[in-house]
Amino acid sequence: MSESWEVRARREAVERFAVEVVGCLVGTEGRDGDLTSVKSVMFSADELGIVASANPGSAGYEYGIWGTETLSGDIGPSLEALAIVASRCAGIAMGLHVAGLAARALVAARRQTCERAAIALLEPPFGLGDWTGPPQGPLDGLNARVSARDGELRLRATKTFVYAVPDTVNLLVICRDDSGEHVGVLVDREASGITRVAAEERTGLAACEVLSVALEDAFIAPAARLPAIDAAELLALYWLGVAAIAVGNAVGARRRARAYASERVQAGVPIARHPAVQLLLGDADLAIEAAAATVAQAAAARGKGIDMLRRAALARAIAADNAAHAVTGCLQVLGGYGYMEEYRLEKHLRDAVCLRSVGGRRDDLARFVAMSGGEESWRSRQ
Amino acid sequence: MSESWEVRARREAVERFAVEVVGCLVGTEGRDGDLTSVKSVMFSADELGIVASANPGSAGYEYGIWGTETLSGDIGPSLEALAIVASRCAGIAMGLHVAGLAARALVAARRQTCERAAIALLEPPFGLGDWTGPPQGPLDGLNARVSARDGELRLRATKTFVYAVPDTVNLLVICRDDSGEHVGVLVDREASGITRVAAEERTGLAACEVLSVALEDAFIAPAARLPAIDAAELLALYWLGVAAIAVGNAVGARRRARAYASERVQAGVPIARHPAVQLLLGDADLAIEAAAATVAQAAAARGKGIDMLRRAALARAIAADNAAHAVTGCLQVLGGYGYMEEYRLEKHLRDAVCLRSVGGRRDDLARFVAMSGGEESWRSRQ
Amino acid sequence: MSGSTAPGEARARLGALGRLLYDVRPLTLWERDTETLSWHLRRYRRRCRRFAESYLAPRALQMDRRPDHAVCVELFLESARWRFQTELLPWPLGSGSLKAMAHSFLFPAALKAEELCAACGGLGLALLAHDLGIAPLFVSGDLRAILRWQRAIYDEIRAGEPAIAAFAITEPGAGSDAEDTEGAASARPTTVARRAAGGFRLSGRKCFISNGGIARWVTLFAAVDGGGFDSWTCFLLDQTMTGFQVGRAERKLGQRAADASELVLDDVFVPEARVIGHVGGGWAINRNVLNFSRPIVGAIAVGIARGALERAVAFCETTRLAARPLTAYQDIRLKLAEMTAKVQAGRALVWQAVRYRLPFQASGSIAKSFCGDMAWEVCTEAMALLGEQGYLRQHGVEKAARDARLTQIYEGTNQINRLAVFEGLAESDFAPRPTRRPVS
Amino acid sequence: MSGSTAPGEARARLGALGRLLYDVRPLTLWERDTETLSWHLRRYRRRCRRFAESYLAPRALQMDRRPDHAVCVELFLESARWRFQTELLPWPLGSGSLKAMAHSFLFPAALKAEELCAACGGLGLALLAHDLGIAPLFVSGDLRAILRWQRAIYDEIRAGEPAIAAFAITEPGAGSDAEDTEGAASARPTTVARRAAGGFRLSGRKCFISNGGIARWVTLFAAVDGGGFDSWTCFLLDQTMTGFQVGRAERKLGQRAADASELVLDDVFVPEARVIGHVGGGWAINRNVLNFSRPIVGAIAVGIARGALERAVAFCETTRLAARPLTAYQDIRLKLAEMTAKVQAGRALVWQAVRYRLPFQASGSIAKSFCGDMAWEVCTEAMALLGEQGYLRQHGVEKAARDARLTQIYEGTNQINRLAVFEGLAESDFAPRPTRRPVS
Repeated sequence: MSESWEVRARREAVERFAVEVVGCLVGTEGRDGDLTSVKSVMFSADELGIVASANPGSAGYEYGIWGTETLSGDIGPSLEALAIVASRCAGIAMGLHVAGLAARALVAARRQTCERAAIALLEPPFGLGDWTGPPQGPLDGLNARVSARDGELRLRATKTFVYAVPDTVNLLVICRDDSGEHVGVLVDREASGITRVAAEERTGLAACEVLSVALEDAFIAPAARLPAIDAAELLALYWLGVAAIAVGNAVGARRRARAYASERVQAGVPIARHPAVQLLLGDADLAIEAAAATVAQAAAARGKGIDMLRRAALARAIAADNAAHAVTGCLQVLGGYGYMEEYRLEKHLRDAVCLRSVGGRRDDLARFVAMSGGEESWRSRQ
Repeated sequence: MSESWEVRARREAVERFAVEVVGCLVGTEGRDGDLTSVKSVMFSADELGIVASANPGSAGYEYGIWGTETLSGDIGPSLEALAIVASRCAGIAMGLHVAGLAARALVAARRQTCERAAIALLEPPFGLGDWTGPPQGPLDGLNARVSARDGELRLRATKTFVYAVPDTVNLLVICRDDSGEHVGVLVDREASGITRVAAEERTGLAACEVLSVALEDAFIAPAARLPAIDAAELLALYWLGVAAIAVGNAVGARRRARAYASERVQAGVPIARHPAVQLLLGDADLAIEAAAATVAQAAAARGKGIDMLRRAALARAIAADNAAHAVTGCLQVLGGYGYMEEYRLEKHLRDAVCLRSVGGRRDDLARFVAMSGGEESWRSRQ
Repeated sequence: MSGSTAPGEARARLGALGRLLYDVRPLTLWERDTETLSWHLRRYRRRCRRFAESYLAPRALQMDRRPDHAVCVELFLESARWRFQTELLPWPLGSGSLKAMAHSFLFPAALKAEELCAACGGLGLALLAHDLGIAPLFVSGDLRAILRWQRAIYDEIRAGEPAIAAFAITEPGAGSDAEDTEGAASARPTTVARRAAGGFRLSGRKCFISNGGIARWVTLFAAVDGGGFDSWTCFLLDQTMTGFQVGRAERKLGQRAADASELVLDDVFVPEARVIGHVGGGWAINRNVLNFSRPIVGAIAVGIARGALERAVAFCETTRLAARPLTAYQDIRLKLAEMTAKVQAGRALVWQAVRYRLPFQASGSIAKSFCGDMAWEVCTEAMALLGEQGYLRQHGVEKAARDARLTQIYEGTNQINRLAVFEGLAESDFAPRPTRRPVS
Repeated sequence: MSGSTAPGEARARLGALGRLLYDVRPLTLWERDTETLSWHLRRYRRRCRRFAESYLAPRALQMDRRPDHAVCVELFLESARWRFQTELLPWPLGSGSLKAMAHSFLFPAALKAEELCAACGGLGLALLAHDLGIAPLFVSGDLRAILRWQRAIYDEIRAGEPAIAAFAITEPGAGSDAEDTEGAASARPTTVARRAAGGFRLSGRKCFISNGGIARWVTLFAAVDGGGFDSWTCFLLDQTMTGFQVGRAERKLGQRAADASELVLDDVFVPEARVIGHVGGGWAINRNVLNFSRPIVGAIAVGIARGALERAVAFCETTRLAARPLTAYQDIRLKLAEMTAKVQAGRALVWQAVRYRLPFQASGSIAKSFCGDMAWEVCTEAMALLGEQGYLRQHGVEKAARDARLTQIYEGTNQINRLAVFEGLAESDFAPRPTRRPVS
């Protein structure tokens, strides 16, 4: 299928960004590269229109990651951009993902702003709650509440694993209002009750911040409350983005492993000629391609409500697992070097094992998928 | 995406055929149902236009499985039809697959005939030969030869695991001619040197015949030699069809397991409410959806030459493995009943483990995939 | 100083003591493992293998094609002549070795199960299910049951009669209830015993009973006087009793040589003397029988997997690709080595499970579920290794895969067994914190 | 007659002997496994655990964050006081138990490795790598090496000195060559020894050397006079030698507490007396050291996996979902049971591997590769069980996963080890047909 030149040009811009800006961050010394430069990477992303913001004048407003084009349904380019960036650094990609998604939610709520936001959706311990009941939307279990009391708006919310970029200003806390509808509330990132898990205390995704929210009857200005929000769509896009990042991360690991296998000579031939190495790379290929295909199908066949959620849950579960499997195989290609920081395979692996849990445990997703039925797969792919 | 009514009508016809004709065969007593009725099932498939023949007057000529519409590229409906039939009986689907594919090859070679043919392509021990060399087309290793000698055409070919329907008349033996090009030669199915592996001596795919070819300098009438054939395309379509059948077989197993899980009550609730069962079904869902997505992506992005082969190899490897995993999980849902012939899960499993090897070993396919490189997956999906 | 880097040749460049420490003997793993056993078990393991290779292996494919009760009975008698069917009592009551039994009651059974099932999972099951049928008699700890019934059955066998036993717990539509605490707590058994003058009257059905169609003796569990599983009581029935009928035989995916039949009880009178253990003690007997038998199911799975591996190796040695045997290829070697490691892990786990003084719930369920999954994996990998040849019956590999699949299901599905692992360790490994050591 | 179907309560409905046969004691698997050991090993296992929990566990997270040589040396000395660093010779030369060593040379080492690494894979490696450094001295079978050097080192240690040893085979760009027959046959070693008056002069580099930065003694392998790996010779170096330098320390994914450094040899003179074994005997020593050490790597992997499992259990007991602890949920129970089974299988395999009279190539590679894969699986499953919490350092689970990943790589990648399994069995299990039994 032929592509338009715009699509190609956009992809090339993302690739340049990934290689030149993100690659530069990762290319420096240190376990995860130069993390002090993350803010400037985000600045470039804004400048180059890589990521959306909620300001109509910004470069990425329409065609950045989760820009307004995705409101009308075409999410493929955003997912592809996330994967391309993730092939260099999954942490940066995760930051772009949540920043773009928050911008999209703000735009949908007609809130114009240049201030970066992050989305606080999932709750402890595993985000999705208990799945022993009949198939329901996984968001039925959310406990966060915003309620009118004594003429004031009060917020009560516990959220964990809120991903954010360092220059985040607001958190968009998803909760229910008195009528039971999902709404978003903007909370200052510096508010008390919001804490940060240091990058050194996590396995990976170091370029991205991880926040926790514990708000107990916080007072909320009426303007901070956004209108009703499609939380199910938000969650589905969140999962799909994570899935794309997982695939991209694995593609990056494969790139490094392939390069090593074709350069490293043993017994007179490149190790890429050894069946043992071919099997590792081939297994990685199978895992990556199945994951990529699943994400692409889920993105293309985007439906509504529970069906869309089911597809996204499927994609996140498959992509993250397959990607982790691929990355560990690629690391193995390098043997001892794969285990050392400087070859960066270990970074891909650390990020990959984190991504396996982002947004929910695989078994919970699988059970949700089973319980939400779904048509026979062959038909549903049409 | 909306479908045309023709597409829907065709699918419904295939579904009716699968339920009423194939389901009837499987629904009878015996390990694999009433195998004596396979010929009449094929007769119905012809009548209803389910499968293509090389006769322009036949009902399935254009829109049957591997009908002429697939010459212009749209192979999705053929794959879907195979999957639908396979959800009732993978052996019948395999028969339709090879019959249709042979018809397509004959049409491409402008040979009009009502006689059913089967394709003899792969060679012992594993069809694909040794993969230790640099990435080449897997067909480079074929040993079968047709050569002009003393003014005659002589054929020399050893082929194994040639799948055929019971009323097959000819084998289309793929070999090289003196100039090294791939050509097809039609050989009478009753010729000496062609033997049959009885269904009882195989694990599954019982509704389908399995033939072996051992021709040593057989004399060939000049008319039996068809013009040059795109063997790589043939192999790719063969793999894709097997992949679709594997997915369909798993969908059928899942249908039975879901029905059982929602009907069987334990401790007062249907076992579908038990997390252990949900995990089995959810795992099956993930495996099936990833497989289906991979096949669909490979079918949609059909390229040429080595790239098309790579995609098809990927799809066959992933689909057959995932499907077998899904089927064994579905069988487990039924516990002891799953192991008994009458619940038919054991038939799905027998067919599934066969399909894991049809057309090549998974590890050989994986190594071929690794060695034939391929672009970065995200881009290649466009 | 120049030479090869092959271990055998490199070893020659060491001093005498160094060579002594470097073991490069070309022994099979089977022989190596056998060497780690006591003298008695070593001899016993070799005897099991001889029997299995002489009598079971040659009949394996044919009995898979066409199961035949007569052949099973004949093999049972041959096996009895080899003293394999009366081992749950020591001499002079049976043919078990008191020394071996005292040291590890289940070790001989584990060795036997692996060898029989390496030759044929179906015939192996048919011969082993007899021990399972006998097990309630001694597991009950009821000396009367042991000295009266078990001895009597063993005497018959030693007299050359086919006094085959079967174990009947499973009821239609309630497969896993009888193997699981939670399932049992809420389910109602459908095979029931009513008290009658001098005994009980039993009615109901049991299904999937191994050897049900050829057994003369059946240890059967029934609920008494309208109770639940907690009222379960073990009865020793024989098939000549009035009202006792063998129902249909199941046609199954694998282990086809072994009969699996339905048993139908239509108001069968069972005298008091045939109650095994106490009335109401059946549930405990059943659970403890499973503790004893699940490690043996693990051994069955190991045997089946080993059989598949050996057959795959044979195929790879004799099949050529581009003029070299398949075993010359690196990818084949990797796969064979991986499968070998899995089989060894399964065997080691089973052997460890039979080293505990007594079997207990967690160890049996661990061995059973791990080895069942392992066997299915190894057998399907073996099939895949052979390519499409793998699904041809003649190589014996696809049969092993079909046979292996049952080990994930019987004696409780692997899911039920995993829950049993948790239950068995709920007060130790999985007990709430304070009773356990702190974690850093 | 009415009652529960829980095992403990059901058991009460049995007679006295029946109750004796039904083991429902709430013992941990650790205790059960310990009970199967000899008296000496039982005591030894408990001592290892006490040491690991007292000294390693409390330092695990901090040493992962910020590796510190001084802490390692201090722990080495403490470990030496517990007699853990001089065990490769029996009393009075070392602290090994002659009885235990005679029975199974490697069993104590396997027990020690599991316990240390259950507490911390990195610190465990740091303490265990010393034994690996010492191993060539006795594996060479060179009595001079044992009585002169090994005894001298042990004397230093017993005198309270940090006489840590390291084992140096790996060379830059040739990781797996030194671990594989085929690789070695065609590759050229880059660390070379030239004969000189009274000894040899060594030049070259070794990399990824565990304890390289803190070891005083290094058993190092070099090719002699331009030969290949077949000319490899083992030398005992000490780090005070002129021209011997420690290069950069690697920063790695896990086992971070353990140093992995480069060693640089710039024309280092090594006197004749420090040749271990014969000149040209190095390759055989190296291969046989790997036979001895690979089962221990298996034990390291089992320990790491067990540590992850224990930490995951602790998390599930203390974390609540909808007011119930996670351990109340069926899906969590299934997963914990499955992980438990895998760890048990790994341990059983290692224990079986150390039961052979001498280690041999196939058994060590089987244990190493199986347990390495198992540990990575179990640790990543443990991470997944905790959800996103799993990647927080505080729970200790993600560290276990990072630590585990190395066990698939060092002492030969698992691929190299699988080829070693094949090679080791090429003349037995994988020998061409005629020498083997027929298959049905």
